[in-house]
Amino acid sequence: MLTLAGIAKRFGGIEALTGIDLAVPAGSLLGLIGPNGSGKTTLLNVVSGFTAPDAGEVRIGATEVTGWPPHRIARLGVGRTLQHPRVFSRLTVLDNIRGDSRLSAGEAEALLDRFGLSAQRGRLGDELTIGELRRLDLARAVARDPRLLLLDEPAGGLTPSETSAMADLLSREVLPGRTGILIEHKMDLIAALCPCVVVLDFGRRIAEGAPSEVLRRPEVVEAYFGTEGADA
Amino acid sequence: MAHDLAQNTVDGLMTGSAYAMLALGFTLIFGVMRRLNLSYGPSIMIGAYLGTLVHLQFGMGAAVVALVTVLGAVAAGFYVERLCFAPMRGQAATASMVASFAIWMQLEELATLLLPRHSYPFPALIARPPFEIAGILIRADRLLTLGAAIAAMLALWLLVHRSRFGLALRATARDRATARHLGIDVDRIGLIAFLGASALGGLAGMLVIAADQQITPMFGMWATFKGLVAMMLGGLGSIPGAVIGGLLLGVVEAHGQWFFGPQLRDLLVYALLFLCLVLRAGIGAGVPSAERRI
Amino acid sequence: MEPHLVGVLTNIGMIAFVALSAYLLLLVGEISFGQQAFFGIGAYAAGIGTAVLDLPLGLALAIGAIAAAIGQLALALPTFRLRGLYFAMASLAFAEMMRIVLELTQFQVERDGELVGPNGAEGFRGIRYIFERGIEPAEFLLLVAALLAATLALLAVLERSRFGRRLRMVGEDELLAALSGIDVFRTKLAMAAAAGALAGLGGGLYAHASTYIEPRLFDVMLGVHSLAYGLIGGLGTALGPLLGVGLDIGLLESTQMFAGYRMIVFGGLVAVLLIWRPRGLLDERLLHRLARIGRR
Amino acid sequence: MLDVRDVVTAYGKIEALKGVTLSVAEGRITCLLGPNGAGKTTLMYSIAGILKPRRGRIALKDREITGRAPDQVVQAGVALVPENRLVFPQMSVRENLTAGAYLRRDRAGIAADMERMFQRFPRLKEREGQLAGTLSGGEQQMLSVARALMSRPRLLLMDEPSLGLAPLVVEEIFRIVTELNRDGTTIFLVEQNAHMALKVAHHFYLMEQGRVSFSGTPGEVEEAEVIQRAYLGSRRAD
Repeated sequence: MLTLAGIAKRFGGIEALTGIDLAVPAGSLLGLIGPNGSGKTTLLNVVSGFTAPDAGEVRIGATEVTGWPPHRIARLGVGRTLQHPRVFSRLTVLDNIRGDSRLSAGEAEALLDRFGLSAQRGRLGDELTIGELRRLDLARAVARDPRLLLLDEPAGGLTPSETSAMADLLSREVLPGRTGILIEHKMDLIAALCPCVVVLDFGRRIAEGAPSEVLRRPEVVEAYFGTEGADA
Repeated sequence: MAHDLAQNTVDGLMTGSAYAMLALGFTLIFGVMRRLNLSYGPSIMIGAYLGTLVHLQFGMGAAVVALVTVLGAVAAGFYVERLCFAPMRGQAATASMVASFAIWMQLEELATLLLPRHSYPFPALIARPPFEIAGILIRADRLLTLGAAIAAMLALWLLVHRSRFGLALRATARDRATARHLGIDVDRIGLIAFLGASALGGLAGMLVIAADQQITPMFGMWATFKGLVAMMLGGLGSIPGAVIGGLLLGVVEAHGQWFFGPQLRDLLVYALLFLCLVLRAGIGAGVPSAERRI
Repeated sequence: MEPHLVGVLTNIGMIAFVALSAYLLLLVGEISFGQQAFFGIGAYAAGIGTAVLDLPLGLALAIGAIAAAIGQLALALPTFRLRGLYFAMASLAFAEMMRIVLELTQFQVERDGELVGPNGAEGFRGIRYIFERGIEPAEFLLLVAALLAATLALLAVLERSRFGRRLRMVGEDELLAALSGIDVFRTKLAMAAAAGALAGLGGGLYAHASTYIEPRLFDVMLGVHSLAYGLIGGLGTALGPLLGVGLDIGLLESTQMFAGYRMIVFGGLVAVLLIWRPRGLLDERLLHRLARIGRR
Repeated sequence: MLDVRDVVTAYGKIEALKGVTLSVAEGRITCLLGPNGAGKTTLMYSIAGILKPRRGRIALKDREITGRAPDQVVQAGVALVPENRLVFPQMSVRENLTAGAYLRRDRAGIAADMERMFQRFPRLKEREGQLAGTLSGGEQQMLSVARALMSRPRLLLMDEPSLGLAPLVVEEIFRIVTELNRDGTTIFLVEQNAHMALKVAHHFYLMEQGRVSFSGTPGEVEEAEVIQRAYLGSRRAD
């Protein structure tokens, strides 16, 4: 469904991504983890067209989309949420969901209902809490019924109970029938939702496998916690 | 023909030196605040009108008139900064720009309320006939403007690159947040830069008006446009760029006027400005404008 | 109706078009200091239509609107990838160029033993269509009002539509809009064409109401006013710019209130409003609140 | 040295700090751990005066600095080494250091401190006249630390100094942190690199969801479990 081959990106003197190969089969959710600054969000930006890679190829289905502008990629059926969720603060929550889609007001309200935002439908976008923002961001990403979802820390800043509600929401309303990439620091969420994770460190792929197994690997632990080699 | 070209070029450099000073003022404000002050010319004009008033009412001489002009421009600049820039730090840069345009209209009307006739005499700084060097006519007061522009550029460059204040100025221009981490009061730095720019503009305006020996309410728009075009030609936000942009504008205008007449000259200048904006490149130092700050 | 009042209302109606054109661009997040140019292009093109080419008024107004739309597209194509300050400055430079071009435009023909048509900086005399046809000022006001009402109705429908949401999305956050599959650049180009057409239509009406136009009328002061009307009146609805025009022309200019101080009041008003209500009196928040009350 | 009591800091409606209480002992290295979005940087900014707390109080040696402007906080003796280093790339190394001493007026003292920085960071001495933007990530981090020290702080706040640096460089940074502390600087450190941080810290706090959820001394408690909780999420769900 989504195939990345040899993706590389430099910002000034810093190699943000180096030779990333990745394949997400249709219908599965790939977890993307790694310490801060390891290149996870940059990778999503490459897929969604905000950042043109210096080298490599992005394919969605059979279509090569490398270097396409974001709106064309979105129209191909790609939905994206943002690490720091943004909303249209001058539109109501309902209109945020309807956006440029062809959803009728009724359909949009049904969608809000499924995401637990019915009560907020008439509010302006900037009157929401972080939990509501995350859900709105997610609802907007699925409003156009995308085939591929790119989720950037959907549980970031949420309390434990909000996080488990988010996990329910993801597995109930968002993920069925879709392919996706999930960036998340909360490993419970990754373990619950992703059969397979890829670990990035310094813009390189350092591990891949089932979450429970990968998280035990020494190179992954080291990437997260730093070297123990100093006195070892 | 060769003589005409030489004379035009010299005339252009003389006029261009005034443009360069105006562009330096714009650059100082834009460099630190990343904002355009469209009221720049009109606030200089307020200073010049106050100077003229002092001249007409009390018969003061050139020195006092010059001082009043500069101080008036600084006072008007203070008003503009407090109303259009200080309260809008959190908003988009365009909010300040539009507000400063609104204040432009205010200041222009204020000037005509102070002195309602279309034009008034302004005392000359140097009242002596032009002299000739190698067949080229040179006016002493224009030469003074050129000298002042060079001095202003050097002084500004030294201030920015060699003083403690200049360091804070550059830090603020580069990265306001980090400058604050280091304990720099960025709002105060901005205000001081703004007032400095107004003083520089007042000086430039005074030299231009004294050379013309008259002032009209059109001066505000003239000064804003010339300063802006010169800064943009120079590539937005660099000190040498502003000076080169100003001199270049003067020379292009002088030749344009000679060969095509005043209307096509202006058309040429606006077309040049438009092109610079579209290509987002100044002629100044050949560096893309977005990358360069003070 | 009293002739003075007819004149003021006609004026408000015509200027409303150029204010609406600046408003449409503000909706998609672009600040233009150059809408006067398209008002001017419309005025000249429509004036040439009736006075020189002897076309009917409707056709001439349409030509004016189309010419202005093309002009605005010519500005937008190379500049809409610039943001904020750069676009505003480019629009100003473009408008000044257009004004000088109008000053250089000579296109006179002899009609009834008299030269009519644009005569450079001397201006363009003899756009006498409505006088020759014996159209009363009140009737002309009716025409202006009808066209304005039709425009506002169209905009009202548009703003409630999917396309209306698309505009506000582009205006607030281009990145987020692109994430929703919106082609930001093309949306803005469409708005530019519409804005040019509206300004051109207003200009065409203006040329016929005043019979005489000159390049100097289309200077930057007109552009700033057009922009300010939306920012004063509010960007939440197309009625915002209309309110702005009404306040300025209806209140400040025609009643001679603050005579001699009008610009001081107007300029100060704009600056203070930009601090206090950055999106004008009738902003999105107020309209939203009104809509909530209305629903109850 | 530093006392933070019930501090609440919000962005609009969203409270990033929901009543944080902690203290930093003089002459010690105190470390703040926690997952992304826990509010660590917000706390740093609240102390440094960049953000104004909505409630609570922050005191430095019994002197209240809550809500003071950043320049007053620097004046009071607090310097921040910001996340991502944030050196001025278009200024030389020397100019960056001078900017760090902006609030000081003693020219001789500044010159002496500059020499001291060059002794401590010989790499910076070699690159004295070079533009900071041309330095490597590790060198920029050293410059950022040295720049903060130029204000002669009594308390040094460090926000993720190891972020994006190679392991060897991280070790060097932590060696410097220890040295600075040995020379008398109190340090309050935010870190992702828990192992490294816990190796140098005298005391640590764990922050989650805008609150301090754990406080302890490294080695004393089940470190592994705490870190696990902070970064990889608890396993109690299954």
